[in-house]
Amino acid sequence: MSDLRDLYQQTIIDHTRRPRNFRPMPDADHHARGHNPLCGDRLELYLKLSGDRITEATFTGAGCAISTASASMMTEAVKGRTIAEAQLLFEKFRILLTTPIHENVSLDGLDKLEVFGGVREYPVRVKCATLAWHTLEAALKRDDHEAKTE
Amino acid sequence: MSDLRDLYQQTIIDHTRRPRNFRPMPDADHHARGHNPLCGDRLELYLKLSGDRITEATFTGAGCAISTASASMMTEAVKGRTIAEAQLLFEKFRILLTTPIHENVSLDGLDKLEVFGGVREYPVRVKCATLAWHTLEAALKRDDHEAKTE
Amino acid sequence: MIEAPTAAGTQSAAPPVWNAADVRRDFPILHHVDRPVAYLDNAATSQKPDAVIAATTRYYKSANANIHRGVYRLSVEATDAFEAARTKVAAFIGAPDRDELIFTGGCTESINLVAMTWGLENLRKGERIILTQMEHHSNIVPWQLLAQRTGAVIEVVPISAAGELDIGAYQQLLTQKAALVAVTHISNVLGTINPIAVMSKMAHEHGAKILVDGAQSVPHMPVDVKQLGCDFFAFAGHKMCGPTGIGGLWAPRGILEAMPPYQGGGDMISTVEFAGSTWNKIPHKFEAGTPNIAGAIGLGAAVDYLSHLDMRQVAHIEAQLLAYAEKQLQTIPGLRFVGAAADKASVISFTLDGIHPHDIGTILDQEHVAIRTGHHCCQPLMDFYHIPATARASLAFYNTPADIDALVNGLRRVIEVFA
Amino acid sequence: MIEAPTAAGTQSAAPPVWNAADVRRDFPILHHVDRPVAYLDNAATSQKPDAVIAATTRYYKSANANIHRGVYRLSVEATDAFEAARTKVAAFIGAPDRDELIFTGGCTESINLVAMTWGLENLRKGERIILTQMEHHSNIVPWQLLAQRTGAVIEVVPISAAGELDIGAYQQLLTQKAALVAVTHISNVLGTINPIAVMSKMAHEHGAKILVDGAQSVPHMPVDVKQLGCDFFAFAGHKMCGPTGIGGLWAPRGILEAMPPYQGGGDMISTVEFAGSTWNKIPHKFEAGTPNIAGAIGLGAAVDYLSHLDMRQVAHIEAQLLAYAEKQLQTIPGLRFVGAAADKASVISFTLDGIHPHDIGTILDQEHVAIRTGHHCCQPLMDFYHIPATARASLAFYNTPADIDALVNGLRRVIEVFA
Ligand SMILES: Cc1ncc(COP(=O)(O)O)c(C=O)c1O
Ligand SMILES: Cc1ncc(COP(=O)(O)O)c(C=O)c1O
Repeated sequence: MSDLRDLYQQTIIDHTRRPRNFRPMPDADHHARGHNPLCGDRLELYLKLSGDRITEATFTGAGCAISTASASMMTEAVKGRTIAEAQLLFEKFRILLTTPIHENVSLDGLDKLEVFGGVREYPVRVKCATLAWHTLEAALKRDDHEAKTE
Repeated sequence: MSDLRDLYQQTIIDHTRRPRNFRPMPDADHHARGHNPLCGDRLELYLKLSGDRITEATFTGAGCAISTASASMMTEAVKGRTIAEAQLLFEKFRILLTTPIHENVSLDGLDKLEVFGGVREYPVRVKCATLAWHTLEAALKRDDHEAKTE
Repeated sequence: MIEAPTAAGTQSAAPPVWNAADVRRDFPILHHVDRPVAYLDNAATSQKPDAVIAATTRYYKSANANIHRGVYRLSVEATDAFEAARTKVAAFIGAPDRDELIFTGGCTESINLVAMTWGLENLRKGERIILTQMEHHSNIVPWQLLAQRTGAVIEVVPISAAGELDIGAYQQLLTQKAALVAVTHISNVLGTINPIAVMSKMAHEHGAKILVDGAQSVPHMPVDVKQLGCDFFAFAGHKMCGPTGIGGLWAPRGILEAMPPYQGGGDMISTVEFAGSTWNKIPHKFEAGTPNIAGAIGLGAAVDYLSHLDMRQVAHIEAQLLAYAEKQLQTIPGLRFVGAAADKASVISFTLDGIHPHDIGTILDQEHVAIRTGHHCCQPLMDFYHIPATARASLAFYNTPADIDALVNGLRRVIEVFA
Repeated sequence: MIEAPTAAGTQSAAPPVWNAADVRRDFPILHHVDRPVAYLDNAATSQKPDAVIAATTRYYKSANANIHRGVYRLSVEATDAFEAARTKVAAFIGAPDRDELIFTGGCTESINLVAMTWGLENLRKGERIILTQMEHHSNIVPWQLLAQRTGAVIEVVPISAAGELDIGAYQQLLTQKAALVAVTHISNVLGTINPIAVMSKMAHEHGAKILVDGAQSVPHMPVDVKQLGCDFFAFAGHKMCGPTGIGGLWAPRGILEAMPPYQGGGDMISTVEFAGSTWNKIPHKFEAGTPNIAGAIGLGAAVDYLSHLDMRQVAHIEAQLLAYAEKQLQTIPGLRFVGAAADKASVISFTLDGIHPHDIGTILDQEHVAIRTGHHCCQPLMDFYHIPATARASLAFYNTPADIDALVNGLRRVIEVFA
């Protein structure tokens, strides 16, 4: 059995208890809702863009530790990146969560997001960690539909 | 295991191959149809009465050996009996078919019908043996509904 | 720890209670070597005693044949075993007539069957279907689908903060063209035991029929459909020590005979012609095709097992466990119970301040404690309490004070992780 | 006696065949000490290999939990096992996408599901549902119930005396507002293998959808829904070495996604509010409530078992047994075969002059030979042949020439009794 602390790393606990960028943004350029029907997690994501660069990202909502920390750290990670860069980051993040640890893929650039590597051992929690990212995708597509993990 | 000949007694085989009173009766006083959906047996029963006494009984139809022989022997057995006597006979016949052999009930008067005693060992065949009798009941009630064993 | 219950602790009328350790020995999964778990998700599904597993295995190994249509011995034996199971299950819920017990795939199917037969035939536009705020999705969605088709209207009996039905409001709703009441016997989230006998009487006074969702009651208390006075009673085998894929529906003969069939197919017919078909008598009219034969036989064995334990004893033991659990859980800082009905079964929903139920579930799992977290198929009830989810520990007679201690210790660990 | 089949007897492309004695050892009931029986009622239900019985037992003893909703390990494992079974079963029938495989209670339920969802949504008054004279009641009655509700009209493809579909007449019927064709892949009475690929193409040329009842084909030949080209494919687990109470329905994603749900309840929803609910994605949209988890896992094991044997080999062995049986039965005086299609599976219906099938069945049972007698849920087919019933011996790959010899000897005894 894996150690609990692999999942609930101190960084994750910290972001859950004091989520960064946790506020609505009334003048957002992009906005989307995310919902994980399994656990009832709901979040709203707000983005401001300059050209194709994300200049600001905030969120509100209620969710589990993993989904809240993931949203918090995502808003930090994508700020200043272009849309393409953010999408690449999500791709790497997804690989981090779902691919056996010894595969030889470069996950350079995930930086702090690597604390979510422990989620790999908890397949039912992958959806919690990716909810914010799915919502980001939806927001960037200006998709008015809710993002859902299920 | 019981011997097959307990079920297919020579009398039964004989009545199956040459059923007695096997003809329609266009001027019947009473008439009913019987149907056993499980095996597809169908028969039609015709009665003539004088007062409450059955003076003639005939049948037509197609069925298995047990149901055909039972119909044949029933038409013989009820001829000359009153309705009440025929009903009592059915009651005894039913007991013969369904009650363990050592029970202390008088089945006097069944006479030749006792050859159906072997059916007791074959519960799924009880319906075959009683189809003609159910049809008799229906005919006496002037019931236009089909008699069904199921 | 509470003492293992003894005969001395029970009412004099009740038979002496059994020993928890003996009962646990009947359940192979509870002493599974790889991973002994404090299994506290009994409201989702129960574990299975050896007797049930063996009954289905025995059927496949020595008596497997299709039923109701064969003249050969194997088929006759299979038919007899299947029909004997019906007799047992009918008796277990107090059905006056064994032909009134229809085997279905589960509680959900039982409710859908009623909606799509009795419901489609009897519900008129504008007539009311009365549900409650605490219903399971399986006792909500079938009525929504029916309402869409018929124009019937759904009304909801509100509940108090403690999780008890507002019977005054129920009375009020009954006066407004109520055709059907569909209510759970025991809430799978709150544990509330609803006053069905009273509610049936009130429904009938207003000419409404009443369906009871017994998924959570049959496994945990003596049930008698005559005493409940309801018109339909639905339940699931897998929650009462039986196999998955089998459940039951009871209704009185008169109602069943008047109902149109549900699914069409083999066995439910009397005659089939392309010009039209006629139906078999009950219960077969509602059992189209090859049924879950092994499942029914397994459910029969489950009922034998539970009857042997005695459902009064089951309820008694579970009440003791519940009292112990509530007392112990009160020592956990930040723990809030969801549901505090006066009449309550052994289901405990709770939240921990600042910690999401999902995280509680994951951490408890690491501590070998299995509870359920989420909306428990009761989203409208979550909406009522303005919470996305709860953590839920649901007890069965084979649980022990040690299981509860494991839960309590696990919760302390949860709080530590988030400290 | 024919020789036990060997690799030499098969096409060079096929893998070497297994030994009949080895295979029989896998089926506990075939060497049940009390009563070894020549089991020749495989069209009604198949026997179960140890691997299938053990898979369900193992589930109950070590992994039993409810699925799709738990965060704890036991529930995750149960969910994984259930979904792995879906993947296997989908692959076994050649489904391009595992999410297109819906678990149902059996073939009958699969057909009813299509009738009450796709059918209710798409069938208009006066439109045609095309059946055939050889359909099982389970592929007739659901369409009659649908026709009653929609005003659709049922048409019937006639058959020849040999029991083959009249494809010219089918072509004709397709030109008359045909909306749906519902046809059996293999007749459970005649053994006729219908030319589904051709019939699908013809149906689609006329804008009709086609449902295939695969209850008798999946257990006896390689099946690939893509090659069949059909729109719906229904089948039953219990006839293919799997448990009772589980079956499957396949349809392409596009059709399934456009279909309204069938039963309402837990798991088939995405969100539930009293104001309205939204549906889960496929396949879950069609699987309301707790499914037959152990049944699905058992069916997965059955599919593993059959795949290991190789369905081409199964078909090959059964064809050899069929040829042997037909040759031997021809020596019985007064025996008439019912069904003589050129393309025929290992189902043999027959009558004996002057002896009712019911009596044949009873006497053969005494001789330890289990066959079925009656209308086999095909009353319209019986009406076509003007017979009330047939005797039917239906073979499976685990049967042997000795089973057939027992049948033939038993029939001689039948004739003796009636001599
Ligand atoms: C051709 C055919 N269709 C449908 C069915 C019904 O399937 P099930 O046994 O799953 O109800 C059967 C078997 O009884 C069958 O032989
Ligand atoms: C109150 C209640 N009703 C209905 C159901 C659904 O029953 P089933 O599991 O048979 O689908 C459940 C369990 O999930 C339940 O707890």
